[in-house]
Amino acid sequence: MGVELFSDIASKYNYLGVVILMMIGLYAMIAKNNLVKKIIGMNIFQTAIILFYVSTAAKRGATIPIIRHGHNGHGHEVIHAAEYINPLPHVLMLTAIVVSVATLGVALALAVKVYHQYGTLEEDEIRGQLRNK
Amino acid sequence: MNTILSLKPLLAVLTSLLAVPGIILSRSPNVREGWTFAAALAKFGIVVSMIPMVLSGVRLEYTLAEVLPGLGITFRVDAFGMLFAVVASSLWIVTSAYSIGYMRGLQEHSQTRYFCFFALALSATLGVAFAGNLFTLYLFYEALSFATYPLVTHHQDREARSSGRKYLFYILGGSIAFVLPAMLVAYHLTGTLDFTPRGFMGGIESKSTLLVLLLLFVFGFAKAGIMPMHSWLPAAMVAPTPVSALLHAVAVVKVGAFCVVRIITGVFGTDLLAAFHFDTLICVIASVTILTSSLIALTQDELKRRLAFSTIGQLSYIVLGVALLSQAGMTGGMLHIAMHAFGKITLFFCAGAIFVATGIKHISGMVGIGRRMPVTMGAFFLGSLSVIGLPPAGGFISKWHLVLGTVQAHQYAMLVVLLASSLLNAAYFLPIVYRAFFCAPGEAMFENRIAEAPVWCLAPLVVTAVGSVVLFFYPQPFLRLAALAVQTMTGGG
Amino acid sequence: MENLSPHFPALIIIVPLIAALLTSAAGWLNRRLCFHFAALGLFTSLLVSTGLLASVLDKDVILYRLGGWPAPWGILYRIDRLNGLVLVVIFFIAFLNLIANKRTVEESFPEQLGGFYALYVLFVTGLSGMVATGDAFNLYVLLEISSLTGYALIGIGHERAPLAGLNYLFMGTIGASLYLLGIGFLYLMTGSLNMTDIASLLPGFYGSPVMVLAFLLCMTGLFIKMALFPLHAWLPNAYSFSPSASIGVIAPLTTKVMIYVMIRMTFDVFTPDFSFKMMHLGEVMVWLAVAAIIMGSLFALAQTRLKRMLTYVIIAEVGYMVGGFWLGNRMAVTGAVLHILNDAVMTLCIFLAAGAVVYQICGDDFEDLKGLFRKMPISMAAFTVAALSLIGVPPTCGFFSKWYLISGGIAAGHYGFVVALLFSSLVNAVLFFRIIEIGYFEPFSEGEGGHGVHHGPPAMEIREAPAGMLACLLLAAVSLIVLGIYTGDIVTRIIDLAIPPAI
Amino acid sequence: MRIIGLLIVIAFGSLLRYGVFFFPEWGDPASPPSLHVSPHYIEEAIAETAVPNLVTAVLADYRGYDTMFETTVIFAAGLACFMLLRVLQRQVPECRLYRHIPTGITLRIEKGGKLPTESGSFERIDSNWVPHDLIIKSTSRFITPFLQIFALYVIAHGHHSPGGGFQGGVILGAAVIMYAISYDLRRSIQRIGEQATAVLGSAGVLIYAGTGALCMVLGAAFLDYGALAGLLGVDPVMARSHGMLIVEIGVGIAVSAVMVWIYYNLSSAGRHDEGL
Amino acid sequence: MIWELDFIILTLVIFSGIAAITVKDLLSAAILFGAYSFMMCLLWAIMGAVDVAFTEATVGAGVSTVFFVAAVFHTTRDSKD
Repeated sequence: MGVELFSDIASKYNYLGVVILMMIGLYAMIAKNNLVKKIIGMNIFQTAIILFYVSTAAKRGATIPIIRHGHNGHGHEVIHAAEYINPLPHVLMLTAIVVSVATLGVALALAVKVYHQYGTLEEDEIRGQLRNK
Repeated sequence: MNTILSLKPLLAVLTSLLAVPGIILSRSPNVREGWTFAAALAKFGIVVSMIPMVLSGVRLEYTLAEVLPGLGITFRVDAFGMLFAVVASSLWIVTSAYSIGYMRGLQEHSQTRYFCFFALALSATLGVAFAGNLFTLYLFYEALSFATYPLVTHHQDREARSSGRKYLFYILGGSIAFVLPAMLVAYHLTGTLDFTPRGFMGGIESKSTLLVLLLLFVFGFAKAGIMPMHSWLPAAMVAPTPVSALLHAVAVVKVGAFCVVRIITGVFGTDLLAAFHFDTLICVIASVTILTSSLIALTQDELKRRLAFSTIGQLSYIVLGVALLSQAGMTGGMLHIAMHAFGKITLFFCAGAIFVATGIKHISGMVGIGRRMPVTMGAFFLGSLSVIGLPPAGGFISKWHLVLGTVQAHQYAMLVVLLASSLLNAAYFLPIVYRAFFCAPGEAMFENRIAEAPVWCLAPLVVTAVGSVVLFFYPQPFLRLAALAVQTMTGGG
Repeated sequence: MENLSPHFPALIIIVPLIAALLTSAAGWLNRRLCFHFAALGLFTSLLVSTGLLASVLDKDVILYRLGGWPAPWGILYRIDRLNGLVLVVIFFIAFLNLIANKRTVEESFPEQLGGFYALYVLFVTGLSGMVATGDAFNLYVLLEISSLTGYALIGIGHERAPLAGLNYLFMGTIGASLYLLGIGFLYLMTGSLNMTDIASLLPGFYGSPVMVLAFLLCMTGLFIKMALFPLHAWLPNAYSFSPSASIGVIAPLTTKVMIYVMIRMTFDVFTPDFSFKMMHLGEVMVWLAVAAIIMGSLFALAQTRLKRMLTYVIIAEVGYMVGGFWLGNRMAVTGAVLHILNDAVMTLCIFLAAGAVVYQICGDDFEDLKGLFRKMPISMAAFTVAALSLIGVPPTCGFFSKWYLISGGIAAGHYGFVVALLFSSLVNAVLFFRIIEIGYFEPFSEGEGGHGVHHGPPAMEIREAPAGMLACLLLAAVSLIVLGIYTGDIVTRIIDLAIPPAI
Repeated sequence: MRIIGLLIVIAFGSLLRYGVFFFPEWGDPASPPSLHVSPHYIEEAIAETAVPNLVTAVLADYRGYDTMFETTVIFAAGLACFMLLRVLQRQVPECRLYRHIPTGITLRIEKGGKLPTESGSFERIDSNWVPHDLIIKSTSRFITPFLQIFALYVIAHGHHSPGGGFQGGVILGAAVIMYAISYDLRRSIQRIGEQATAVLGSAGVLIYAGTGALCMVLGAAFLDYGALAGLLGVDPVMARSHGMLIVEIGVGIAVSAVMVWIYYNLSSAGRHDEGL
Repeated sequence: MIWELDFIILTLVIFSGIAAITVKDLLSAAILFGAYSFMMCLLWAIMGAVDVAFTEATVGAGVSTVFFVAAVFHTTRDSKD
């Protein structure tokens, strides 16, 4: 059992890294008090998912997904799928990265606005102010 | 029995609805009241024009829209619905006249709104009368609740608000919490909600399910005022008297009783009830209400409240009569819808007329008032005769049938209940009349110069009082309708 | 150019997208054009979606290959009866709310008209795209579009809006990310992103715990987004502080579209077999929904401000649909789908009415509403119609969806759900009649008990809302009744045929 | 909160950990993602689109529709930041700082004050201005053109090497941002105004959507660049490649403009007055 | 793909992630987040996702960090956690 577990971890340590990063990000989002910290946590959470997708694309013994000597389709050799890494998750993750930076921009804009309104970024202080009002 | 498609039921329902824009947009009060009268007369005309067909055994049917697969807003005119429709639409004319006198006499505010919702309430009432299935019945039942809320709370003061709350709480609570699930379960079990003369629940075997459904329906239609769902009724008496008169003596409460009767006959069917001995159960429930409410009525000093408790008792007569399941009992129950309506509306009109003329609400203040307002109190006397069930008033006819029904059904306990309650009725009505005519008026009476109420108030109550006497001598139209209805419902000859 | 009808599925998304871009540009060049671009875009989409619904009624399913690539490789749009209907609702509501709130937008954002309208139209674009798409990842991208614009539309409000918007953003991002992760699990197991393709590959993995996880992740993500009970905390603040113009489109559409997406995922991706029979989730979900309904209703009772109270009503309504759906029988699912449609229009109507009131009296404390029936009779009449619909009174449409939901509950023997629905109807009755009562009764002084109160001129000069707002409000109110009356047609011609026969 | 958070996180993590047991091995060439849809891209992309960078081919063509919305997301973020932060009412700042260039004396002008009349040799400076920024300024002046050229290269060469509209656009935007940081925000806004960033942002997305719509007008599906063959004078496969270039340019424009726009609003909290 | 390198960088990523959310100073947190993004970008480059890595380098490590810094400058550097 122990050996099995170890070999399982060894062959999937990347996914475990994903899980750990997600836990970090989620923890920051739930437990942190500072809004910017929460935003950082959110970004870590998102990048963890991106890492997950990129990991699914990995293929042993394959190279980056750019066809060699393939200019304009004149290199008429047969291309084997096993030679190249799966490009699809990469494409998806480009989108996800862009989404995460867009979310980041909006989140920071909101955080700045919150700061201007309450003079603090700490959630408990803001809540205290709201309660006192 | 053949069924024909006809637009008439729809028209009858819609007439007063169509008058609403006219009422709202009228510039002068006279034009507005003109609309009200026009709609009332048109409605009555349409309803009456259907009587011959109904009596000849034809059922008129119209489906407005099929809102759910196999379930539509369907109107179907049968004898029982017809009976109720005639009562409601004829009394509307009278009440409209009375409203004009009362509202103008007291210079009430927001009269346009009043007439508007009055018309809406009438539409809903006829919708209930002509409903062809339980769903349509529910629809118009709810519509009636909402249309009457502004009428009940017309004064818009604190008292009106708390009464309005109570009213909605009972009526809406009953319909949403009890009737709606019961209806859905019924639909789920049988796949239909169409009223049939012998009921559509025949296929259900489980006694407990039936019992629960029956109780949910009977108590859920809180407008019927069966105890303990009655306490909205006295509270709702804060409304202007014409509202109390038409809605709480005629339309609303009768709609409740009508619904209960429909449930007993059209949903469960007499055979089913008899087979499971539910008839006795309903009889007991009704008789408890009859006796309790009569006893409470004795203790009330405010005239309208006393009338309200009397109404609660009288409604249960209807339920009791139909639940007897005997030929005469059912006829009596149905007749009582009409007879009681004429009697009770007279009483309410009188209460209103007294209030308009003197501002007095309490019975203790009415000592000797008969000398000042002989017409009003005379009408009051006739009305109370009718409600008590003494000749020469229409109430006697229905009560006679009821008594006969208890004998037919061998429910002698119910016979005792009926007689006892009649005595109680007499006990709480006749002293009023006696003191009004034969006791010396109090000090206050001499100071104010009191005369009869305005003619717009007086004429309607005279008409209805005479009406209830006429019904004693000539009850044929209602009797025939009731007899026909009973015949189709029990299937016997 | 001659015949665009085959391109309708693409057009419903492209037209508002381009309209949004033009609106934004017009905001810098000629501000008066903004509203016209936005309205024109949404109106065109409304027409196109209606056309699409009409053609899908006889064609069953319309597929559209974006970029011309066949299914598993390219992105596919898949319009069936169900989402055709939802699309029409989306554009109807968005258009109506846009017209109704023209004045409020112009007053609140005089300099940023272009920005506001562009965000608004983009939000609608995102929602409609989510509904139409047949690709699980494309759904995520569109989800993010509608979410991002939604955060902004909420965050521009007053008082606590920025904070509420930020909280919404955190929750929303977690939700969307969980969905993305769930799709990632699916992709890892099947290698495909196309919904139909995944569904066809799925039977091979029915037993796999990864599938179960994927399902749970997707659903949890969507539950956060639709504010199902324990995950609802972001909604009340976010909705009650945002401007009327944004809330008028966000409140009716966001949760409903999310519920549609849930339905889509369970039917078209995870297949009903897996979702209902293998997951054994139904019981849990229905109880969650019951909790949502009851808690939403109870919280709503505790509120003293109109808009805030309505937000809790929304939470309860989410419970209706989720519960109905997870009951899993035909009746209840029909009810859930019907309720998506009805609840969207009801929420629109009630929020438009609330918006009109707030616009006129500049506040939504219950105390401010006194005597409103006299001052704003038409708005309050529409409010009453919407309230009746939310309570579930025939012939308004709310009654009929409740009818199906309760019938479904009875058919499934789940009486907890039935009781919860009835309870919530009663609570809604209390809630709305409390308001109607306040609006109906004039302010009266403490000592007065008698009748025939004499009414002086109102203390504040409050008049009926502007004509444009009123017209839209009335249209919404009328459509509540029309929808109710045509329930039979909608169910037999659209919903019945759209629900997979497996249920 | 901490403990609740920890519990939720641990529950979530262990659930995922459990799921990982049943994953295909990492990097397994026989895992479903490697076998089902992606082989088509790898094997056919070059024949179908004539683009060797598979990521670009899939991004801009097979799943070009996603990418259009990806650009829209960025644009929406720009709009959102603008709506949330931008303060358009012109308000006089508390105090302004001016530096007399020849002497290096700093003038502090309180609210509403006016500058001395011979203001030609004054420049406005930020409140956190540091005097010794010669190295930074010179470096950025030196780097910026290269950065911009590199950005254009990345956009244009995305077909053959890593990169494309996004990466290039971000670099292009970063060049402007760097300029704004090393000099000051006002000067940067003078050069590339807010209006320009906003309009370019929508124009970029419009190029993308417009290309797609053009294909639709030409009778093919939305974004089916093959339809552009007649217009571009090449065969459909090449037309796809060219179509991708067009949309990548659109993406580049949009992304760079929006990045700058977001930066403007974020760095000055919407006042467009003082930046970093 | 060299798994040893991959593993080391993954560890670094995790540590910089933890550091970014634990450090008290927000500006440091922003910079650490930049480092995190850069490590992540390296990780992806090793895994063969060149385009993703490129994007992360420009977007994650570049623009995101600038946004963070800009926001922190306009709010406050202090944080209680």
